[in-house]
Amino acid sequence: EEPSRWPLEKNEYKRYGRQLIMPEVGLQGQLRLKKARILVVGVGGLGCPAAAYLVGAGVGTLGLVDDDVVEESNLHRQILHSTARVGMTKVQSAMVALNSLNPNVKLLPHISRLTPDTAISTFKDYDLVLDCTDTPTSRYLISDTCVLLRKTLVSASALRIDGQLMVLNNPPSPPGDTTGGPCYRCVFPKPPPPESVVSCGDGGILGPVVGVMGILQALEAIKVLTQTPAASSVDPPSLILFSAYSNPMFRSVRLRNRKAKCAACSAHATVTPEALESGSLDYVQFCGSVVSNNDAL
Amino acid sequence: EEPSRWPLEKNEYKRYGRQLIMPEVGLQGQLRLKKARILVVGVGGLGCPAAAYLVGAGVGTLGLVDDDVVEESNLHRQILHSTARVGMTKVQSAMVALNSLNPNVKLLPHISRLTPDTAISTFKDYDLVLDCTDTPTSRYLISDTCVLLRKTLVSASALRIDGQLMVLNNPPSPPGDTTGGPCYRCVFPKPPPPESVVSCGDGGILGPVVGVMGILQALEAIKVLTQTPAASSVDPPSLILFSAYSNPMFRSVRLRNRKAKCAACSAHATVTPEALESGSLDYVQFCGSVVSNNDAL
Amino acid sequence: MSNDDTIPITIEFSGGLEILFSNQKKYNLPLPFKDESGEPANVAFLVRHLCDNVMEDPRKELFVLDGTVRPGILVLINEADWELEGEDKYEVQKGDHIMFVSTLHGG
Amino acid sequence: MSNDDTIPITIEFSGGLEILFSNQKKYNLPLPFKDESGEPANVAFLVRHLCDNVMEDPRKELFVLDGTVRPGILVLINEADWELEGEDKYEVQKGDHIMFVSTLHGG
Ligand SMILES: [Zn+2]
Ligand SMILES: [Zn+2]
Repeated sequence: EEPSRWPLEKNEYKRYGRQLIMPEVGLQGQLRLKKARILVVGVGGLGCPAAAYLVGAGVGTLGLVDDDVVEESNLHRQILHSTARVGMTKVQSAMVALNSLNPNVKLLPHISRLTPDTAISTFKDYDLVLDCTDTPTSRYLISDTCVLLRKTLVSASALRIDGQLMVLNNPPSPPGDTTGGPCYRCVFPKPPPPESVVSCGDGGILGPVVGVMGILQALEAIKVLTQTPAASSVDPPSLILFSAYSNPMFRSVRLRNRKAKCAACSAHATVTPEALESGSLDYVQFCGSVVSNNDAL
Repeated sequence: EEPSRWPLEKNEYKRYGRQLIMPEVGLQGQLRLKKARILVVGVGGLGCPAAAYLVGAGVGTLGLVDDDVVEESNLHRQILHSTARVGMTKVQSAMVALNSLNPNVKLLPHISRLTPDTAISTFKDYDLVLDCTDTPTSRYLISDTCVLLRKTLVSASALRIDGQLMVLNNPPSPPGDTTGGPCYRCVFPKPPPPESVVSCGDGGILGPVVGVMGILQALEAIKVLTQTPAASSVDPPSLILFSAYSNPMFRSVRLRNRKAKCAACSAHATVTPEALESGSLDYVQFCGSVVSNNDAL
Repeated sequence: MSNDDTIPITIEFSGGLEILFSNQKKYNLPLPFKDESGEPANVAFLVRHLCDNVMEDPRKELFVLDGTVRPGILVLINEADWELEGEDKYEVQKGDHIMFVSTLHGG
Repeated sequence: MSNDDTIPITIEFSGGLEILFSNQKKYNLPLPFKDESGEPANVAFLVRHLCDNVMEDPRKELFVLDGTVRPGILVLINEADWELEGEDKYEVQKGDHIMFVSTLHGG
C-alpha cells in the first residue's frame, strides 16, 4: 500500500481540528496520539472520564482493565456507564459509550483482575499506563510492572473530597538509571497499615472530585504523548493535591527523585520480571489484607 | 398524598449512597440537591461535563439552553454527544445521554439562543445558573439576568490550554447590597475590544482543559446547593486560573468585592428588568460585533 | 543602569497574553525603582515599561488602551486582584509577583 | 512559656488526616524552639509535639509508627517533599508551612 499523501483521514482533520491548530499538539502531536497505545486500569470514577477524553482526543488504541460489573451506586460518578447497563461488566459498558463517541479508536477489553502473573503480558504492548484503581495492592503492582517494562505511569486517586495525582517513571529510564522519574515505591516505600486505608465505599466520594482527577490523568497522558522527542526537558516530579473545600483547592508540590534504595527502580532493585511472575512478590501480604469492596471509584 | 416516612426513594439511597455518607452532603444535602433547579447555558465543552456530574449527583431539575447542533469537530471535547448524533441539536443529544445516566432527573430543553427579551423568563424558575457559553455578549447578559433575579452564577471559560472559573453573585443579595458577591460586570466593567476576543474555533482547545473547568463548575454548584443555610460564611470571591502547561497548573486568586459603581449590582445600577426586556441594553453593540462561530466549546 | 537602581520582580502573562510577549509566560524583570518623573515605580509605570521595553509585538492596543491596561485584562498583584491593592497606583515592592491575565470567553 | 520561646508555623492536614486532629485542617502553631534535650526544634520533634499536645484522637498509630510518621503519610515542607529537605532532621524555621498528607487509594 502506497503511503497516503495525507497523514490523517479527511474526517480526522475535521474531528480533531480544534487541537490540530494548537502548537502544543499540531499535526505531529496528533499523529503521535494516533500511534499511541494507552492502557487504563480500572474503569470506575477515574477511568471513565480519563478514557472519555483520551478517546475524544484520538489515541490509536485504548485498553481497559477491570473485572467489576456496573452497579447503581457507581452511576453518580462513573459517567460512561448507564442505568440500563447495570449488571454489565464495566469494560463492556465503557466500550459501548466510547465507541459511540469516537469509532476511530481501537478498544481492547481486558475483563479480569490484574494479578502479578498477568501484569507483564497485559502491559507489554502499551506505551503508557493510567492507574485508575482503588487499592494499595494494585497501585504497587501497576507501578512495579511499569518500571520493569519502562512505561510512564499516570497515577491518580480520590476519596471523599480529596484527590491526588502524580506522573511516575517519567522519563521511564531503566532501573538503576537515576535520570528516570521516581516510581510509586520511591514515594511510598512501605504500604500504609491496612487499618488506615479507607475505600470509597466506606468513606464516600463526591463525583466531581474523582472526575477532575480522572480528566487530569487524560491531560497528563496527552502531554506526555504529544511532546516532541527533542524537547526532552521533562517537568520535575510533582504531586497535585486537590481538596474540594479548601482554599486554594489545588496545590502542586515538588516530589523526590528516584530513591537510591528503591526496591523497584534502583540499581538494588529486588522487583524483577522473574520475581513478579513466579509469585514471590506477594502484594496482598505486603500491603496487609485490605479487602477490596469491589467498587472502584 | 401522605408524606413518605423516607425522604428519598429506596433506589436513591443506593444510587447516591457514596455521597450521602459524607458529612459535606448527607441526607439534608441530598434533599437540597433533589429540590434544586439548575440551568446550564451552553451544552458544549463546559456544559457537557458540568451537566453529566450534576445529573449524576441527583439534582432535581436541569435545564439546558443551546441552539447549536452537534458537529464532528465538537466530539473531541463534548463528551455527552456522539458520532451518530451529529446534526441533532446539542440539547436533544445531551438529553439522550443524561437520561440514560440518571432517569430520576427532570430535564428541561430550551432549544434557542438566549436573548435579552427571553433571558428573564428563561431563568426565573431556576435556583442557580452555570455559564458555559462562549462569547462576551452572552456572558454579560447571563450575569445581568442573574443579578436581577438574585441567582448565584458559576461562570467558567476556556481557550487553548487555559481555563478560568468564578462563582459570581454569591451570595446573591439584591442590587445595592454590598454584602452580595461581585458580578461579572464588577470584575469586567468594560468588554474587551472585539479584535482581542479569540473563539475556540479560531484558537483551538484541548479537550481535558475545558473538561476540567466544566467539572469544577459542577463541583462549585454542588457546594453552593448543599451548604446548610446556617453556615452562611460564603468563601471570599476568587478566580481559579488553570494553565495546562504551567507549573503550578492551578492558581487561586482573590477577587474584588462588589464595585461601588457597578452598572448591574450597585445602588446606581442601570441594568433593570425593564431596560433588559425593552431592548435598550444592546449587548451586541456593547461588546462590539464579535460574530459567534456557532461552535461553543 | 546599576542593579541598585532597579527592583527585582516577577511578571507573568496568562490566558494568551504571552503571545504579545514573545510567547514567554514568565519574566524576571529588573524594574527601575523611580519612574520618568522621579516618583517611586508603581503599576502604571510598570505597564508603560512593559509596553515600551519588553513588548515586541506592534499591536500595543491589545495590551494598553487609554493609558492603562485594556478592558478584559485582569491585573493580579501577589495573587490578588489589583483593585484590592490600589490598582495602578500600587507601588511595586521587591519580589512582587505581578500577573496579567486575559479573560477567556470560550466555553 | 513566653512567645519568645516558640516558632510560629502553620500546620496543615490533608487526605483525611484532619479526622485525627479534631477535623481541623489548618493550625497556626507556636512550636517550642528547642526540643526536650535543648536541640533546635526539627520535624521529628514537631511530630512528637503534634502527637502529644495537639492530637486528641487516641489512635496514635494512625499518625506515628516506630518513632516517625507512619507509612502512607507524605510530609511536605513549604510545598516540597521532606526528602528534599532532610526529612525529620530538617530544623523548623519561622513561618514554615508543614503539611501532612495521607495517601489516598480510592479511584
Ligand atoms: Zn522507585
Ligand atoms: Zn456588579
